[in-house]
Amino acid sequence: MDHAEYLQHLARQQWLIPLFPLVAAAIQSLLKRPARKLSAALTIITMGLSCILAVRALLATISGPEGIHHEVIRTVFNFTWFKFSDTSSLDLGFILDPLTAGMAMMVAFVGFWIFVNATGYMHDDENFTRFFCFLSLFAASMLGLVISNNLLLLFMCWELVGLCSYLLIGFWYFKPSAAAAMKKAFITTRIGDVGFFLGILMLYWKSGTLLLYTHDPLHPGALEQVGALAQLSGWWGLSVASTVAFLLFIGAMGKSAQFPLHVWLPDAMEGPTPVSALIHAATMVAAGVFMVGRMYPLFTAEPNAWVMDFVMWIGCFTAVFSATIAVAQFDIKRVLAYSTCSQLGYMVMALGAGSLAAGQFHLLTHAFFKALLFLGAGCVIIGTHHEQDMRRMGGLRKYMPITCICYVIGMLALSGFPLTAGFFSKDEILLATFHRNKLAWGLGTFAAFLTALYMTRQIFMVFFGRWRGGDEDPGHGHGDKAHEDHRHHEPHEVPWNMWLPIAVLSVFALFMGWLGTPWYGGNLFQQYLAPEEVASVHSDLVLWLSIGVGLLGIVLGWAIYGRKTMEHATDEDPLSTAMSGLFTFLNRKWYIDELYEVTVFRFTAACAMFCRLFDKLVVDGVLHAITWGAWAISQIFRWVGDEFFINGGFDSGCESVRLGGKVLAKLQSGRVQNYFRVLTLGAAILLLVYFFT
Amino acid sequence: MDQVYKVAPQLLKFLSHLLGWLPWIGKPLAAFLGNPPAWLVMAVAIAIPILFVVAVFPGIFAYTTLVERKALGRIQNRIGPNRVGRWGILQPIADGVKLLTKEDIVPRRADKFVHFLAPVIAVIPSVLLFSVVPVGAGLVPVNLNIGILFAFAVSTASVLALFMGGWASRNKFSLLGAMRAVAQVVSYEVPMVLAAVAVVMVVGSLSTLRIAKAQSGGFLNVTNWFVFRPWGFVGFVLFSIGAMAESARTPFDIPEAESEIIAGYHTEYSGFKFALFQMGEYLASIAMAGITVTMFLGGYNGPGSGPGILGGLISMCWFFVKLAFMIAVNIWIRGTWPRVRVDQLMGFAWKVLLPMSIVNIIAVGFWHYLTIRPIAWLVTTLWLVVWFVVLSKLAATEKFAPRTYRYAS
Amino acid sequence: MSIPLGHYLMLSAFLFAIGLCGALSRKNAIIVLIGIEIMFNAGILNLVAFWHYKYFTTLTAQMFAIFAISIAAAESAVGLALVIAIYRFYRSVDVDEITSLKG
Amino acid sequence: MDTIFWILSAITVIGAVLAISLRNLIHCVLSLILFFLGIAGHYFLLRADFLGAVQILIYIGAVAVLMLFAIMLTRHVTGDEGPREVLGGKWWAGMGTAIIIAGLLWAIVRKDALAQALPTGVAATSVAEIGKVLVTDWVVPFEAMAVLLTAALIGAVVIALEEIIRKR
Repeated sequence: MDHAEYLQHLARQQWLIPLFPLVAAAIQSLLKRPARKLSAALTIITMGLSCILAVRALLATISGPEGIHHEVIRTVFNFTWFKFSDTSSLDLGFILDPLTAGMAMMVAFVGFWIFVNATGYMHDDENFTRFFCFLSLFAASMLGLVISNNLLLLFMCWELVGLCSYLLIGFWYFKPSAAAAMKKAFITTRIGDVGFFLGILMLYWKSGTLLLYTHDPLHPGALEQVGALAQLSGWWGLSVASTVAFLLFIGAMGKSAQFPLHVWLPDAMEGPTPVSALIHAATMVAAGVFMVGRMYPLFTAEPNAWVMDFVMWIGCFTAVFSATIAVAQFDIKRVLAYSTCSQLGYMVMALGAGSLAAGQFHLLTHAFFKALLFLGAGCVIIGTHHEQDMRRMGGLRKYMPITCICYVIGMLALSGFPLTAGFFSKDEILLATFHRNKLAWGLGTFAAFLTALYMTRQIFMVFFGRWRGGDEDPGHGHGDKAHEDHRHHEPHEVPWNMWLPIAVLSVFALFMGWLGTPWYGGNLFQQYLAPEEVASVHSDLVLWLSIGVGLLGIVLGWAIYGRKTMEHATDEDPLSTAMSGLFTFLNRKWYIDELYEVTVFRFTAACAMFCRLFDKLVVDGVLHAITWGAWAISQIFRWVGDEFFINGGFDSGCESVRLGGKVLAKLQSGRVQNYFRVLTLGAAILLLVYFFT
Repeated sequence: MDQVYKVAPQLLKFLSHLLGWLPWIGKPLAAFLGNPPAWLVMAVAIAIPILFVVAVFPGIFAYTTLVERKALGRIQNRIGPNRVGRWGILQPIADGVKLLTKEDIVPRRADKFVHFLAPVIAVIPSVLLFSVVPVGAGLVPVNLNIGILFAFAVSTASVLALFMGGWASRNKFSLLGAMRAVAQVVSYEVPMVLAAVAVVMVVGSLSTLRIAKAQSGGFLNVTNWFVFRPWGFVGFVLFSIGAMAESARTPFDIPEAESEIIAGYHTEYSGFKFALFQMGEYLASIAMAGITVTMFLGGYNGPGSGPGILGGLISMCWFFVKLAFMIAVNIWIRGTWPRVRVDQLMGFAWKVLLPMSIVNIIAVGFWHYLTIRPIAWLVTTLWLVVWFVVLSKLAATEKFAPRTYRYAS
Repeated sequence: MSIPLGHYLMLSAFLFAIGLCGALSRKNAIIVLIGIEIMFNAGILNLVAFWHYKYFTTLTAQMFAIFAISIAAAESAVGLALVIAIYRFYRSVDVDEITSLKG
Repeated sequence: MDTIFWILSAITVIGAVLAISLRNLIHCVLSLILFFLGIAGHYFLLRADFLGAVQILIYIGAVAVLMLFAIMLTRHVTGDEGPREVLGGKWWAGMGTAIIIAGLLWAIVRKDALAQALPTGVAATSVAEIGKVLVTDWVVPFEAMAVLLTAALIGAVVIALEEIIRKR
């Protein structure tokens, strides 16, 4: 079998990757509650199998018998799902290319370790089996999304991912906040999905196919027609390609929590922590960025359209905006949540700046260290007996050394400390943005500074200083009331199945960035993923500045939070004492939720009010006028005489309507045989028609 | 049928030789029979099997009753009938005469037509069953290619007779008996058919003749009987139990349990109608024994059986010997086993026999696909034994222990 | 055999009509079911007749008949279970008395 | 052969008519059995042996017995308190529709040239062939049927058990 055939073979087998978790989910849905070990084993083993398959596919795309490939290896396997008629059919397909292979490997690998960690985190939960069932389904749908070569299949998996996130965010649905959060996540992403679906429809309308690639000149796939699509004019002064891209990007905004639609992501913290890790690192939010990457030819088809700028500015704004919010949060998971928002903003910004490789590279590295951070946060939460308020932590370094080390590694990677994974990927993004737009670059650099600052703040609040868990409640903490009695227990290190995943992930968080360094003959990752892209010109200014702001953020964080750590849980945040107005503003998340409340909600209410007024004033007025007119005329008629006709006519009219209703109601007799008789009569009439024609 | 077509002209010729000696009518009759027209040959060919079935099996039935009464008597330490003829040999005839001359009583409020119809219908399927039982090498009254299926289809019809009899009598014991009979027969039908499926799978045909033929060969025409295979043995046991329950014989005779519901569905029958019911029941039981023999005990195969006149005769002997053996076993079981309780009866059919028969079908699958015989033997035996143990453990609701005496010891 | 196909078709048409009449006019739910069974059988007879006269080289018609018989068996099982359930609830199997869905 | 056809047709029609018109429910079912037997005879006449056997096995062995059971479970055991009417109160509706349908079908059949067709050949289908086709060409409907039957079985049990479950 030569390499091309082998690749074809692999593409044909791509469906096996999501199949394993899907089967696991199917089996688990039938398991009984006590079958905890079996359930967990099923999830983890199937994920491991998927991971092995994904690695096999990845290796095949990296190199063949002739050595490393120098162009994009893209193999597709398409088949007909069903036929509408002889000429048109609905085709589905699977794809194997660097984007898919890398992403699938990341999802399977990170997912695997998250699942291992979840066995520890969910250890005491009574719905353990259900949880793992959902996890398997989640992983399966995300893997399905990654391998699909058809926009419709992608959309189906996309919605499945949404469904699973809904189920998992609301896993503790008996908590009202969780129930609200699940609805919020579902509805907010649904707003984006409207755009996505419109984009799909438009693409199908204009290109006649939903397959992305076919490698068949007679029936080219949608992405192989971008040249033609860029020539057609669409809406808002854009070409069709850009219009579709814009609509699809709205979907991605919902999924990847970009600025106006970001509100669901922090609330998604109500789910169990492994779910947060899964949503934030490997699956849900990655789906949006991945989708943009998958449809990237559409975005770049028309070089001068405003869509790319729009994408970049949305990303840029989200990056800065969420980073500022993250600085002022006290909930350990919420800080990470806003940090995810901000990092997703980075990725989107990179995509908007025209660098697919940088965006996807950051997606991959971020997945590793964000999963690490979330799982670490989960370990902290378990270790401190379900405490989530950072003010009530502190000093955990002594109690949980392994977690602490891993967490610090994750923090360094996220802050872009030199030579860690985040450093390289963030550097690529800033470099790409630098060449596109200086202002966006500046803001991005500022966000990098903030990132370092809030991560340092978090580290010092959580791991250093004095253990403040015994203190009284700081008032508006997010601690779980059910575990009130655990409050005064000492924190402890977590079991091995919880720290092993973060240890493994921290290795990757440290070293994964080396794939993307420009130092030995160019950026390996970019050459693998998008060799046709022109590598951004190296710039010392960008490099040193990003190192500089990262270090500055860390130092500043140390200066504010590390030099003199919090003594009591009730102490005020040093930043808050310095700039209390700003801090509150940030702590309240820029009042976005309140803003929505006063704008969107009010607007809806106002619309309803307006309608009511319109009804009352205009419609009723007209009706009243008519009535008055009629009354006047009837008075005249009455005086003219002929009371008999009007009264009699109305009475008989009403009577006939009533009678008609009565007769018609008889038809609904509730007697089966009557229906049957009518049916038979109908058949008889049909036969008559047949007989006489 | 083909063989009968060959035999019929020879029979006619033989007759013509016999009748040729008669005075003045002999010559033309002999000439006519020596060169018979086609319709006559056909009529004779059709008549032979019918006559055979109608003559032989009721005879067997008659003497089965005698043997049963004698054997039960011996088992119960009595002598049994011995007054009519030597060893009571004319007893069946005496019984027949007695029943024919007895008053035929129909309850006043009974449904007269159905009451009359029930015993008639009871006999018909039992007699029809014999039409597919091969009694010798190539000797089967009707060689249907759906023989076994036909047998099952016909035997289900016997339920109706029981039901009609029980219902038409307008007697609560009769009705209880009928309900029990219907439930029992319908339940035991299922494992029985599935046990037969195993054989059909191996042979690849539903024809009873083909099934019997498939068991010839081997050492002395004996070793290829299906009962000497693991699945065949299990199938034999299952099928025999099913057949016993289907013809409502002890230990499965709760539809007519004397101590509970008098005589079940035939409580209100007397005289010849009662005799018909008995006849139907016995004939069904004999026919089922015949089918059991055909399917599992090698049918007509035995040392010396084969094609040709002599082989055919020997094969017939073997068939009837085996039939007698099965009948004897039936009688023996009837004499020595207590009646199954009504609540255990259904559970046994659905929880033990049915799963076991399905397991047996899977065993046949193993047997078919494992071409190396010793391995096939090992695997099927192990499979069946394991399942037997599992099912019997699951089915055991009570633990049996030596009886403990509270006061006596 | 000198019987033309039409005879079978007419026979099955008549049987169908008889079953229809029973299903339409009798009050007892069990007899309604009986009528439906008669109609089923008439239909299957039609299939088999067509098979014998026209399409005997293929087995499709027989397959259809087999499946139709199986479905009829399932239908009657469920139908009779429903009758029993209805009887438990209404103490009657008279289809004219079961009018809870009356509008 | 023709005579057999006419005899069988008479049996079927008489069985069907009795099945829907008798007063006593049990008699109805017994006539229905007669009807089923006639149909089975027709199948044998049409050389569909397997179908004939299946007809007897399923309809007489299962469906009819089931109906008898249903009658036993829903009526007083003796079953004689059947409907007072011979044909229900609205017999004219059913009759009329049925006659119209029968007449129309009859007219259509008469008009059609196909109706004059005589058998062009004789096909004896072996059971083995049917079995083979059932697990090759028709395996999907076959399996679907298996699932359907299982579902119907479970459904029937559940419906009939409902009350007992509620009592617990």
